Amino acid sequence: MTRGWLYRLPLPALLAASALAADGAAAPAADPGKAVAFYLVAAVTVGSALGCAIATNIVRMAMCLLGTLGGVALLYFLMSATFLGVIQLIVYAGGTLIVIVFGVMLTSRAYGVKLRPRPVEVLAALVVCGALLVGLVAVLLRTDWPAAPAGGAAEGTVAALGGSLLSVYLVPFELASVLLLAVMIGAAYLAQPALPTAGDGAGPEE
Amino acid sequence: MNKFSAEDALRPRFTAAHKALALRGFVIAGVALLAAAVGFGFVAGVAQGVGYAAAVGGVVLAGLTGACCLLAAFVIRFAALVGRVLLTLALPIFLGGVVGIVVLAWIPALLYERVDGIKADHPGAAVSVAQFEAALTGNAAAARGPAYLAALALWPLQFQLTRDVLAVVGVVGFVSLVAMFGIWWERKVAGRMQSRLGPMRVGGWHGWAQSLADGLKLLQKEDIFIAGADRALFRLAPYVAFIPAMCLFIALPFSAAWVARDLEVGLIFIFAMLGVGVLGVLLAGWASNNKWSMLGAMREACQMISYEIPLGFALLVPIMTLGTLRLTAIGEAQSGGFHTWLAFANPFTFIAAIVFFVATLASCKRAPFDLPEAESELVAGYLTEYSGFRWALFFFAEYAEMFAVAALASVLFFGAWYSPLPASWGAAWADGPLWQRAVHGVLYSGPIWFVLKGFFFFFVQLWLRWTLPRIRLDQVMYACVQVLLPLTMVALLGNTLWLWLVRPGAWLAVAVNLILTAIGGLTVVAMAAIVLYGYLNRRRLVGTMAVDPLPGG
Amino acid sequence: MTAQEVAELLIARFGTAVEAAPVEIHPGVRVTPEAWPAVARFLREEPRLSFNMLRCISGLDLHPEPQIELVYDLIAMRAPTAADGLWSNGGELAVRIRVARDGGSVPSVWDVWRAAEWHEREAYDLLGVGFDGHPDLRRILCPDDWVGHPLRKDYEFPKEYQGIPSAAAAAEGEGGCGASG
Amino acid sequence: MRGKRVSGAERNRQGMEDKLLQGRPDVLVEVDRDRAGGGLRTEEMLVNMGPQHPSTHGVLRLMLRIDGELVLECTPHIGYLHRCAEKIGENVTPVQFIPITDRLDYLAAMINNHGYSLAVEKLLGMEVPERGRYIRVIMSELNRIASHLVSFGAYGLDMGAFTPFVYAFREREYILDLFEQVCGARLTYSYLSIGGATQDLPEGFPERLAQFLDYFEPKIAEYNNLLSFNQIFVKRTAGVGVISAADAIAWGLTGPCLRGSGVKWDLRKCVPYDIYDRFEFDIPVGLPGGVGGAPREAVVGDSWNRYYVRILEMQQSVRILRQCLQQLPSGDFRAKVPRVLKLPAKETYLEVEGGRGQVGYLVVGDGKAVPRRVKIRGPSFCNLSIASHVCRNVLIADIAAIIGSIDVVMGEVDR
Repeated sequence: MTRGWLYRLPLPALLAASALAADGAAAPAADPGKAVAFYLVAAVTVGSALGCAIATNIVRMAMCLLGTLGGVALLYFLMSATFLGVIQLIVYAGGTLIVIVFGVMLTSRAYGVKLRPRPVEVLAALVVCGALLVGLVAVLLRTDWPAAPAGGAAEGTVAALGGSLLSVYLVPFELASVLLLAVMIGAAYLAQPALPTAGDGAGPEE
Repeated sequence: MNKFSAEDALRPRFTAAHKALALRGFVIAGVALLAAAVGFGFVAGVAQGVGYAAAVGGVVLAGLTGACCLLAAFVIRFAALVGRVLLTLALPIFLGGVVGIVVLAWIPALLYERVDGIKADHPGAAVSVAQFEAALTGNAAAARGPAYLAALALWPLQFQLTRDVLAVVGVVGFVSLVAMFGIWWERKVAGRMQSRLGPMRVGGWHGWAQSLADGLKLLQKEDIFIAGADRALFRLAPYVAFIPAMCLFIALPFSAAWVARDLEVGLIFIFAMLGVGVLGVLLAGWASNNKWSMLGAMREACQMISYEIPLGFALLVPIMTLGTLRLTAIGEAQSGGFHTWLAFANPFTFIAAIVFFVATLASCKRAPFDLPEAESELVAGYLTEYSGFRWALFFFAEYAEMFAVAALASVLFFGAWYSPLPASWGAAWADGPLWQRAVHGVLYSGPIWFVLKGFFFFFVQLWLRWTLPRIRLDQVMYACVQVLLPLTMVALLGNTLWLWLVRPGAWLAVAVNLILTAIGGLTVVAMAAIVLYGYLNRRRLVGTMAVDPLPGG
Repeated sequence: MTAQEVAELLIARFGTAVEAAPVEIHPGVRVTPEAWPAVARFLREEPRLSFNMLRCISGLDLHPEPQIELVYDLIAMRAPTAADGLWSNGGELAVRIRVARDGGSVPSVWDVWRAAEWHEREAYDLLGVGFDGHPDLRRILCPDDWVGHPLRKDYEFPKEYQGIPSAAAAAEGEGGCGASG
Repeated sequence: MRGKRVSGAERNRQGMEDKLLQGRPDVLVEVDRDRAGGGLRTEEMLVNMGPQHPSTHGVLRLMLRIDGELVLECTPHIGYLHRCAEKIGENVTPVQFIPITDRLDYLAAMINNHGYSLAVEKLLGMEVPERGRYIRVIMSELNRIASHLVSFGAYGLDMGAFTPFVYAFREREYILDLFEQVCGARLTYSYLSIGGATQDLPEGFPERLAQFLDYFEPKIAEYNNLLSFNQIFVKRTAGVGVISAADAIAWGLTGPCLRGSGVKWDLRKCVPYDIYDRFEFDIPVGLPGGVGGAPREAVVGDSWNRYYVRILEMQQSVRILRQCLQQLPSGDFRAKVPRVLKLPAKETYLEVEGGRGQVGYLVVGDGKAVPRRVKIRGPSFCNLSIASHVCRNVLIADIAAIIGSIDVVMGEVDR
C-alpha cells in the first residue's frame, strides 16, 4: 500500500451520498430551477470543504476555504437571506480569509512545504468527524422544518434586523461590542514592536 | 520537454492546408445546418403546441448557426477584402454597436411592462402561451398565426430567472463596453496631459479600436507558465479578481427601473465584492513564485487592511442619513436637483464624500496608491509573471472596478441618475409618450446621467494618475489609518449630531447647504473653464516651440 | 601649495621614504609602498596640506620594466572663507607608487579616503595589483571568474569565455584589435 | 574604524553551503534571524534588483538583502557594460578615440569630448582659436541641459509620475535637433575634437539657440510646479538618503551629488578651465528646509536637494549660453592639426565638470602617435560607490529614490 492509501478511500462519495440522502426527505417544493441551483451550490461547498481538509499545500487549503465560505454565502442568497449572505462575504471571505492568507504568506518559509499528517492522526480525525456527522444527520431527520413561505422571506429583513438588534437583543449587542473592543486592544498590544531593550537594535553601525 | 527552436516560433501556425480544411469544414457544416433548419420548418408546419415551439426553436437555432458557419467560410475565403471593409466601416460599426446595446437594454424594459400588464390580469401561477396569444390578439381562439410566435417570445419573460439572465447579459455587455472605452480614454487623456496625441491610428478616428486591438493581441499571446509556480492557483487568480469586479454591477442602479437586481443590501454587497476582489491579487502574488510579485501581494494586503476601515466608515454616513441600504432608495432621496445631493447636505457628508473617493482610489490600486503593481520598484508587482489574456483579465477587472467605484460615488453622494435640474420640474413629461419620456431621461433623470457622472469621476481618477507620483507603503498606511480614519469618525459623529440637532428646515441647515452647493457648483464650473481655456490656447500651452520645423527635426 | 613645496614638507617629515617626482606637467611625489599609509594619513590630516579628496587611482604598466606605477591624484578642497561660500582649490598632487608587476601589493588606503575602495578594486581587476587590508578585494568590472588582467601590456585576448568564441578567435589570422604587445 | 567586513560574495558563498533551499536555485540564501525580538522570526531574502530593472538606469545590478519591505544591505554589482575603453585608448590615436569618449556618459557626450580634447591639447601644449573655445562651451552647456532633463524625467518616472518624463523629453527633443543641425548626430556627436570643433556652426544657429533659450526658460518653472514642490514627491525624497558633506568628499562624490550635500564646489568656478572664467553664473547648492524655496522636510544632502540642484543648474547653463551668444567671436573654429600627431613623452591629468560630476582624463604619451595609457575617471563610478553606505535600513521604494537622485549612467561607471 503506498503512503497516501488513506486518501484514496472513496470518502467524498460517502459524504456526498449521506448529504443527499439526508435532505432528500425535505425536497424543496417550489420551482425546479432553485432545486438545481441548490444542489450545485451545496456540491461546491461540500467539495471545497473536503478539498480544504485534504489539501497538502497550505495556500490551496486557504483557497478551498474561500470556496466553502463563498458557497455558504451563496446558500444564504438562495434562501433570499441576502443580508446574511453579504455579511458572510464581508466578514469571512473578505476579512478573516485575507488575514489567514496574509498570515500564511508571511510566515510559511518554503514554497513547497507539504503538510503530511500521519495516518494515526487521520484516523482520529475520521472518527471524530464520523461521530459529528451521525449526530447532525440524526438531529436533521428528527426535527420537522417549518416550510418557509413560498416567495422567500418578506422584504425589509434588514430594517427588521436592525430594529430588533437595538431593541430586543440590545444587551448581547453591547456585550459583543465590548468583546470586540477588548480584542482590538489586545491585538494592538501584541503587535506593538518589542521595545528596543536588548542590544540587537536595527541600527546600521553595531 | 520537446526542443522548441526559433524556427518553430517563426513558422506560421495556420498553413494553407489548414485554411483549406477550415474552409471546407465550415461550408459543409453551414449547408448541413441550413438543411436541418428547413427540416424543422416542415416539422413545425405539422406539430402542435410544445412540439411546434420546439420545431420553431430548432429552425431558428439551426438557421443561425448555419449562417454563422457560412459567414466564417466567407471571411476565411475573402480575408483581405473583409479586412479593408472592416477598416473603412469601422466607426459606423462601433457606433452601431453602442446604439445597439442601448436599444437592446431599452427593449426588455418595454417588454417587461407589457408582460406585467398581461400577467396582472392572470393572477396565480405561470401564464401559458395560449393565454398570451389570446391577450395579444384580443380573441380567445388559439389560432396559430404570427401572434402565436410573439406570444412564444413573451412567455419566458414572466419568469424572474429569464429576467435575471437578460440583466446579466446586459451588465456584462455594458461592463465590457465601459472597460474598452475606459482603456482607450485613459490613453487619450494621458496623451493630452503629456502634450501628445495618444492612439491615433488603430481603427480610424482617433484610434477608437485601440483597446479592441490590444484585447485581440493579448488573446493570441503565448501562455507562459513559470517553473515552480502553483499552476492551479496561478490560473485561478485572474478569475477570483475578475468575477467580483463584474458582480459589482449587479447592484448598481442605472436609474430607478434600470438595475440588474435591486438588492435590498446593495451597498454592502458592493463593499463585500470590493473585499473579495483583493483575494485574487493575493493569490496572483503568491502563485507567481517570484519575489517581486510576492512583495506586490503583501503590499496589496497591507493597503487593503488600511483602506477598508475608512471606506466602511465613509459608507456608513449615507446609510445613516437615508436609513437604507437600497441604492435605488438612496438615489431617489437625491432627486430634488443639485442642492439636494447628499454631498451638500451637511459638512460631514461632504467630508465623507471626499474620504470615500480617496479610499476607493486605494481600493482600485490607482493613482498615488498603485503600489501593488509599482513598475518602478517591483518590476510589475503581482502582475510580473502574467502575460496574454490572464494579464488582460486583471487589467479588465481594474477598469471595471474603477468605473463601478466612480459610479458608486455618484450614486451615494452626487445624485445618482438625477440631473442637476430638480426632477419635479419634469414630472409632467415623465410618463407621456415615448419621445417625451426620452427627453425627460436626457434632461432630468435617466441612465445617461448615471453614466456621465460615472465617467466624470473616472476622469478624475485618470487625471490623478497622470499627475501625481506614487507614495510609499508606510505613507499609505499612515494616510489611511492616521488621517482618513479619524476624519471619517469625525464625519460619522458629526453627522449623527447634525441629524439629531438640526431640523431639516432650520436656517443653519439651509445656510450650510447653500455654501456646500456653491462649493460644488464652483468646482464644476472651474473645471469646465479650465478645460475650455486649455482647449482654446492649446497651441501655446502644449509648447510647440519650433514655428518653422528645424532641419532634420 | 605647489607640488614642490609639498614634496619638501614630506621629505622633511618622512626622509628617504618620499622623493620629489617632477614628472612633466603632472608634478608630484614618489612614495615607497611601506610608508604609504602613514604618508596618506599625514597628507589628509595635516592642516597645511589637507588633501581631503582622492580623485583617481590610475595604474601605469611600465611593460619592459617588471613594475607597475600607481598614480594617486589628490586635491585639497579648502572650506569657504569668502562670503560667497565657494570652496577653493588648495592645490593638486600626484602621488606615485611603484610596485612589482607580479604579485606586488600596496597597503590599501580605503580607511583614509573611502573613494579608494572601488578604485583599488578596479586597479586589482584590470592590472593585478594587490591591496593589503582592502575589505572586499574582488574583481569589479570583469566577471568574477575572468582570467588575466586586461590592461597589462602583455595581455592576450582569451580565445573564448565559457564556451563563447571571442573576436580574437574569430580574427584568427590578422592581429585582433588588442593583440599588439 | 569598523572591523573587517565580510564581503558580499563571501557571505553568499557561506549562504550557499549551509542553507540552499532545494529546488530554489535562484534563492541564494534565506537567513532566519530573530530580528525583531519578541520571538517573531522574520525571514530575510536576497533579491536581485537588476541588471534588467525599470529603476536601475541601465545595466546596474543591486543585490538587496531585504526583510519584508526593509532593505538591510545593498551591494551594487557593476561591469555589465564594461567595454575596456582604456585598452582601446592605448591602441588608437587621440582623434580616433573621440568617438569612444562619446559612449562614456552617453547623455552628455559633448562634455566628454571637450574634456578629452583639453587633456590632449594640454599634453601637446596646443592653442585653440577663440571661436573654437566658445563653440565648445556652447555645446557643453547645451548638452548639460539635455542631460539634466533626462535625469529630471527619469527621476519623475522612478517616483511613479510618468508625465514629467514626457515633458522633459519634449524640451530635449529641441536640443537634439540643434545638435543634429550642427553635427548630424543626436546622441554620440564626436563633434568637439583635438584643436576645437570639427565643423563650424551652420548659419542661423545662434538665432535658433536664442529662440530655444527664450522658450525653455519658463518651462523650468512648469517643472517645479509639476514635480519639485509636489507634496507626494517631497514626502518621497526629502530626508531620504542623506549624505553628509564629509562623506561626500570621502567617497569622492562630485557634481550635483556633492553640491547637493552643501559643498559649493564646481570645477568651472573653483578650478576654472578653458574660458569659463569669462562668464557670470553662480553655483546652486543643497538648501536646508524652508530656505530658498526648499520644502520644510528638506535636509542638506538628501535626495530632494540632489534633484533640485540639477534643476537650478539648468537655469545657470541658460545664463552661460546667453553670455556665450553675446561674446561669440568670428574666425576659424579649429587650430592647424598636423595629420600625424606625435604625442610628447609627458603625462597629464585634467578634469572637466561633466553632467554627473568631474570627468577626469589621465593621458600618458611616449613619443608615438598612440598614447601609452589613457585613464578615464567616471564621476558616476565614484557617485555609485556610496550606494551601499547610504542604502541601509531603507524601504525598497527609497532605493529607487536614492539611486535615481545619484543619477547613475552605466556607460561611465563600467567604461
